[in-house]
Amino acid sequence: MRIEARPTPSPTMRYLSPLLALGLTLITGAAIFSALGKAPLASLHAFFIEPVSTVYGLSELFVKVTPLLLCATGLTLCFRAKVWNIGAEGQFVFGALIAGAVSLQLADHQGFWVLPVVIASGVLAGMAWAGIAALLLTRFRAHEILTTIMLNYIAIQLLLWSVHGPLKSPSGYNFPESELFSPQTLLPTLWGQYRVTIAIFIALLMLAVVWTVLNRTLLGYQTRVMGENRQAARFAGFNGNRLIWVLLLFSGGMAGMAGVSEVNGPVGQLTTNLALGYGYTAIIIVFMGRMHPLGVLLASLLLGLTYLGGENAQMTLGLPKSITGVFQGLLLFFLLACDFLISHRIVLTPMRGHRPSNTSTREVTSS
Amino acid sequence: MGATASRRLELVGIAKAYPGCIANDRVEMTVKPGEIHALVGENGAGKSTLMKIIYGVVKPDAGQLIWNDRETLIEGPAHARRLGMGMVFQHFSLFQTLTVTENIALYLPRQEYGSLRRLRDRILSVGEAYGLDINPDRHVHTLSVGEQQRVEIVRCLLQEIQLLILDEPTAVLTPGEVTHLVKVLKQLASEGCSILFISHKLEEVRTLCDRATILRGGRVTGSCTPAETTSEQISRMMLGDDLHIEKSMGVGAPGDDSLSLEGVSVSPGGAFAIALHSIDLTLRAGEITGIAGVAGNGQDELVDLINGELAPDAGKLLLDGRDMTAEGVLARRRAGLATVHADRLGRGSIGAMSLTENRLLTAYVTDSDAHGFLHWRPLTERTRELIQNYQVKASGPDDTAASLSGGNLQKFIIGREIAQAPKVLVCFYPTWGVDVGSANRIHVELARLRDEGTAILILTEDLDELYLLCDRVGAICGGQLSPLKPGHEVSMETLGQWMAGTFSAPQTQGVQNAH
Amino acid sequence: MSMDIIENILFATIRTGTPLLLVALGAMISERSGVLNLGQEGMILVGAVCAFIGAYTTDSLLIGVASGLASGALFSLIFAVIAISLVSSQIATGLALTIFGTGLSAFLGVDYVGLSIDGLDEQPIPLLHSIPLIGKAFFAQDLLVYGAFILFASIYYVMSRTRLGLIIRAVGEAPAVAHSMGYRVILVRYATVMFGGAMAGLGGAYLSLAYTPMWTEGMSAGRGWIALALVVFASWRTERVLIGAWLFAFASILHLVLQGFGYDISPNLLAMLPYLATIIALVMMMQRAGTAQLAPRSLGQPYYPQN
Amino acid sequence: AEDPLKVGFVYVSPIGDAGWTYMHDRARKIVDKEFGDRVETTYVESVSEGSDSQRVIRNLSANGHDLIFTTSFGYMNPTLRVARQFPNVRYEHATGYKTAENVGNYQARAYQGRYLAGMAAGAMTETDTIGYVAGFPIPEVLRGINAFTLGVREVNPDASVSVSWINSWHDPAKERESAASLIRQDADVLTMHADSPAVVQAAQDEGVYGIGYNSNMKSYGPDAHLTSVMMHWEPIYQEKIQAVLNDSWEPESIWYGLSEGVVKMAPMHSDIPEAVVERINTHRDALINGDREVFQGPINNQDGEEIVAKGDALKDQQLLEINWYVEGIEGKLPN
Ligand SMILES: Nc1ncnc2c1ncn2[C@@H]1O[C@H](COP(=O)(O)OP(=O)(O)OP(=O)(O)O)[C@@H](O)[C@H]1O
Ligand SMILES: Nc1ncnc2c1ncn2[C@@H]1O[C@H](COP(=O)(O)OP(=O)(O)OP(=O)(O)O)[C@@H](O)[C@H]1O
Ligand SMILES: [Mg+2]
Ligand SMILES: [Mg+2]
Repeated sequence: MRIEARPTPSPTMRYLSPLLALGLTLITGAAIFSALGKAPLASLHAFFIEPVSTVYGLSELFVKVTPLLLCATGLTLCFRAKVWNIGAEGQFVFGALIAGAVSLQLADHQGFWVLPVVIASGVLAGMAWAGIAALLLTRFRAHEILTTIMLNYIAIQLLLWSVHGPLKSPSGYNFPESELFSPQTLLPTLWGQYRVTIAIFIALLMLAVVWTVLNRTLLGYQTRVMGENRQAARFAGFNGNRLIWVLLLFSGGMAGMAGVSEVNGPVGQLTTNLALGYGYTAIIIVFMGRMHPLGVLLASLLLGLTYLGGENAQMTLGLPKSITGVFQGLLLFFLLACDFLISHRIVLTPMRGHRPSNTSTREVTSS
Repeated sequence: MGATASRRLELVGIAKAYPGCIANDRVEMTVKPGEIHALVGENGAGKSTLMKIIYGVVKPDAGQLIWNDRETLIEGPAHARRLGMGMVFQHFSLFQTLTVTENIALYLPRQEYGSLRRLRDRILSVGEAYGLDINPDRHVHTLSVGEQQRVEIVRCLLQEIQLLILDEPTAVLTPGEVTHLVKVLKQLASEGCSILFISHKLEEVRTLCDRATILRGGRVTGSCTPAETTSEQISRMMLGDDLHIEKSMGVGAPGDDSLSLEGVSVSPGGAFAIALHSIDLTLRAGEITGIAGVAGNGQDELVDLINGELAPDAGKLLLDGRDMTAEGVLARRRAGLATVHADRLGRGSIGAMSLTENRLLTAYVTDSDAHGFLHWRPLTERTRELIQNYQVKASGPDDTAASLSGGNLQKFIIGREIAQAPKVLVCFYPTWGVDVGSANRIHVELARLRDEGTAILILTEDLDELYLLCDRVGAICGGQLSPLKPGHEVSMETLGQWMAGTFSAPQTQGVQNAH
Repeated sequence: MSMDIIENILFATIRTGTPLLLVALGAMISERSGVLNLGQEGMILVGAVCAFIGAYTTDSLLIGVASGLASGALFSLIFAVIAISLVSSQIATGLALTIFGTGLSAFLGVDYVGLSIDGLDEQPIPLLHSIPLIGKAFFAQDLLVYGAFILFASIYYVMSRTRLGLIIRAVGEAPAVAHSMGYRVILVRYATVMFGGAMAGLGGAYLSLAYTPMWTEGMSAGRGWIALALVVFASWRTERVLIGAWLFAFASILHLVLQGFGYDISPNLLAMLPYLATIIALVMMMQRAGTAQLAPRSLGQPYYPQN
Repeated sequence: AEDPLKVGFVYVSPIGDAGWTYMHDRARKIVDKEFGDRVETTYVESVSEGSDSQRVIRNLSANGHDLIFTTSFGYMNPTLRVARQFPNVRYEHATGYKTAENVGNYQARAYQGRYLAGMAAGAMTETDTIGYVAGFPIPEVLRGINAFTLGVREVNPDASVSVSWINSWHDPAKERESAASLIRQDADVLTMHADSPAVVQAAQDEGVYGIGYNSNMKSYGPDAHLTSVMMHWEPIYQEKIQAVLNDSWEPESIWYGLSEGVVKMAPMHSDIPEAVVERINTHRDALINGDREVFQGPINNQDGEEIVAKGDALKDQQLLEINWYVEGIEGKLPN
């Protein structure tokens, strides 16, 4: 057996490899479950099927998916250009914080404009937070991976400071949380008692926009060139700094929107616990969806499911919550590993021709 | 022991296939002790691959290697070195951020590594013995290309060497340096060391080598004693009989000034960059200007500067009489500038993208609609035309750039730029790594463009190309530009001096960077 | 400010800086060979939990330290296989390692949360520890802190004085060239990644055995990321890693110090300090020199030998 | 037989071996055993207080649970939202302040224990400086700090309490670093309001005294451990489950302390002089009998102004809203 590079990447494997990865994850998952003394099939059922077997479950999947998808949509463009924005988490938090502050300000205002203003403030705040990283990158060449991570921590501290201080509910017995937002500042839910809000449509719409930008516009083309080869982009005269700004602001705005979708959606107030790692999970989603809009949609559904599955497995099987992280990690590893098969193939035939014997030096019978 | 062998090296049925191509096909050849043996062949004939197999960098799929009369399996470069081989690679194998001594230390086997201080002394003494003086303490990135090659040779000579492999060693040297190298090689051969010498310069092969083996498409197509064979005959063996080469490109009819650099200076941008010292250069419509020079003497900077990627510290750049000094790449492209970069896959194209997308890399200036949307169908159509017009060997516009061979990609890129009907075209190494047939086609296209009134600047190391194409020639060295004179007024020798930094005009500034 | 307080602040700085130093040194070595491993956080956590489990179940701190070291190295092997052998994106693989490590450590540690062990004790070095001002900080620490000093010195020596260091640098500089000279690039990179893993594991062990002798989920608290930033800040130079680690450690205990002096600044705002300091340090670093040339030139780029 | 009553518990952190969630789970196990077949309990741990908690509470509700205990402050609003959709399910939320038709809440008067622990600390300090590592400046924590300080000053009017805020319920490294920093400021008795035993461990390592919280933390510092203020939730769980079984459940706010056995003290360290233990016990009995209150006048605030006059005591409502320091606490209250 031998591994060799394919002359051209295999299109078949491009589609097959995620399925293979999913299969391997399920098999490994089953093995882990049986190692823990649980029935593997029933466990997988509890993990992957049960959570979405009711309408409520499905609606909750979308509740979970909304912020993930919003963050991931923005990151898709960034990562295509190899602008490594690891800061969706901070942009999410800052967007949520500002949208929350504005919501509190507008608690007594009625009118159709209130909600758009709230949304815009969250989006702008996300953009501003990403803008810091853009400034540091374009002006000072400080690496975005590191600055955005640091900004994540700073944003969380800002949120904590705000809910312990200026935004703390005056009637809340000093507990670190804000007043509940008034209804006109909340994103409308889609139907009934379910918690899915219109933000899911914004996410889907933006996903379509990203698809169009990537495939049909010069901006998308420039983004892809940037990602493939910065020097070529520079040579061609693309304004790299401007692109970095555009991409970071866009993904910051999307993460800010995700923040709005969460605080002005299911949470309905500012609390200390808004940072649940959506921004980090979105990064996995983008890689899992291999930076393709449709892939990102599928990946966010799958990862959203692992969260619900993790909760359900805890409730029905008594498994620890950390199993979710384990599953996500495995899935990503398998996916990355299987991608090797796109560019390489395993050849099972023995090597062509004969090779000299193993002895390194041997007399040749001269004739 | 080497002296007693009748054959230093013999190859029997060496074969090596890469996915998609056969690089070496049952190659047989013999090298005698003390022989200078040339290996010639067109681009991609498999010369480098064969040398790498001998040196153990690449494992052959089949075949035997006989070293000093014993069949030997080379386990790797370290093993090859222990056997007494040394190799200077086509693309240098030096670590830019390490010092000369450190580089050489890495090359030596562990037991020979010793202390860096002792090694330093040995480097100095070997250098002295062969007239290859280098400063062992300098970082490699501060060395000129010629000096880097000296480092490579010196490190081969530190051991008792029986076979020295040189892959296109002269491609990057000034004529003076070539003369010096030849002297060193002859001295080595006289001491019994065999030399395997790859070169595209057939004249050089004829004066230096005792024996030549010709490769074509991975196969040995003949061998000869170069001194007794004409270059013509060797070419035929390399390229086949059906080759037709246009011998003359005509001359240009200079018109108005299209592009002028006036006293342009640039300070080095990084540790590996060269400063440009007050460059004056004027390109005229309908004329080809050629600048010779050894790689790394400021050509990159000059091209970047004209293309707009590098901002000058002083001086002015005029395009069609308009001051464009402060404008970026895009504005210059809009004003009619086109550039072909030497770094085909690094800058001129994007390996993983389709040819259509690659055409767009510079054609976007004219080919995207006002709202920034792209319409792929017409773009694909235009790419198809380009592929046809320039006889690019590709199955269609959807092929990736990486799947094209070097020569074909170069034709594609040059075609792409020409299709935009530029007022000024800058061509950096237009035929680098391109075989004779394709090179000729590119030359013809450039001459045609010139006749249509484009001002063309060519930067090249290939003096034959320079004299063939250019109306005016000059050289660049250490970031300084020599005078530009009509080709027939500048002898090869003068040009060689210019390339080495000795301009006829009295010198005021020292040339620190190159030498 | 009394001498006593300065002495104590120095002491706490070195203690707090030790896990950062260990992790950053490991990360620096693997980056020197051209591999950017963003999985530090995950490796620290796995190291921490395994060290704790090892020490708790065997009652031996030595075994604890050893299991932290070994588990970090083994865990990093996942990264090595995927990012080096299977030439996957190092960034994606590193992030996956962090996510997986966070989950896995929590999973392994479920039954150990809040259990207690006797942590590593301080072992003052006779005489030296009573040097005024710095004696306590440098010579009255626990064995792992001394271990970190020794590791630092050895790494400094190896990287600047030995052939091994030269090879690592060469591989990070130009893997294809190193390969053509007969160096086993893949092997070197596996080794440096696993060394990085072992160091991160040791950093984790320090957290769960010495710094706070217990296991808690997510106890690395972002130290892996900070260590990565430190490496850039240090421009891949061993001695600067040490200084960076101490500076950062000082910034992160500063809010406790200030609180102690009764400064009335919101603890949340003070808690931002280390992160702000990191950003500022990065910016200053970049202003001073183009890092492009300081960074190992093949950093983050997969290499697959072709023959 | 009748179907068992299904009782759900939602925890904010892993159960672990000590701390807040550990004590809730310990209580769950006790009632589970006590009620035997009549009750079946379920728990979900590490439920973050964001939007996830609402889903978990709802899932428990939809799964046929009849009574659900949500054991962290951040669950208050999610609990209320779910409760609206499931009028037949009863909810009990810990440490909050809102109720609804089917939502009650419960708290513990931990401050009573704090007061007693403060007495022990005041008696044992030699430097007259006591360190207090605290999570967030919310009333629950401030009550504890104030009560503790009152206890300290009861036996040692010269002593003062330094508070170090870590802004986290659970960050052992920070807790430990804070402890170290307090020791640097001369503190020789430490206590904390956070979730891990790191402070007691630090006290043990540094050779000072430490006082635990939530569970008995003696094992984390056998030499250092003066006592612990322990939270035993089982009386509340018993009562509430029984009420549902009896169909007599009411949505009320209950606040139980020493008298109901919800707050308990761990055995005192043998270093504490007999007389002091005596005195602590006397105070404990007085608190249990209602002969005295922790916050009974005269109490001065930090600036020396009298807040509670002699003969008066703070009302529950005032305690719920407390946002000031009593005399004897060093440093300013954040925000
Ligand atoms: N690593 C590789 N993978 C795939 N194909 C390769 C590889 N290296 C070389 N080849 C192919 O093998 C053939 C021979 O290449 P080689 O480099 O030996 O040519 P060459 O004779 O040295 O050419 P040149 O004159 O351009 O240096 C070419 O077609 C080349 O594309
Ligand atoms: N590293 C590589 N990996 C895979 N394929 C390669 C590699 N290098 C070259 N090839 C393939 O080998 C073929 C020949 O490439 P190469 O660039 O050497 O052409 P060539 O024979 O030298 O042609 P030309 O004369 O036009 O330069 C191309 O189809 C190219 O795709
Ligand atoms: Mg070629
Ligand atoms: Mg070659």
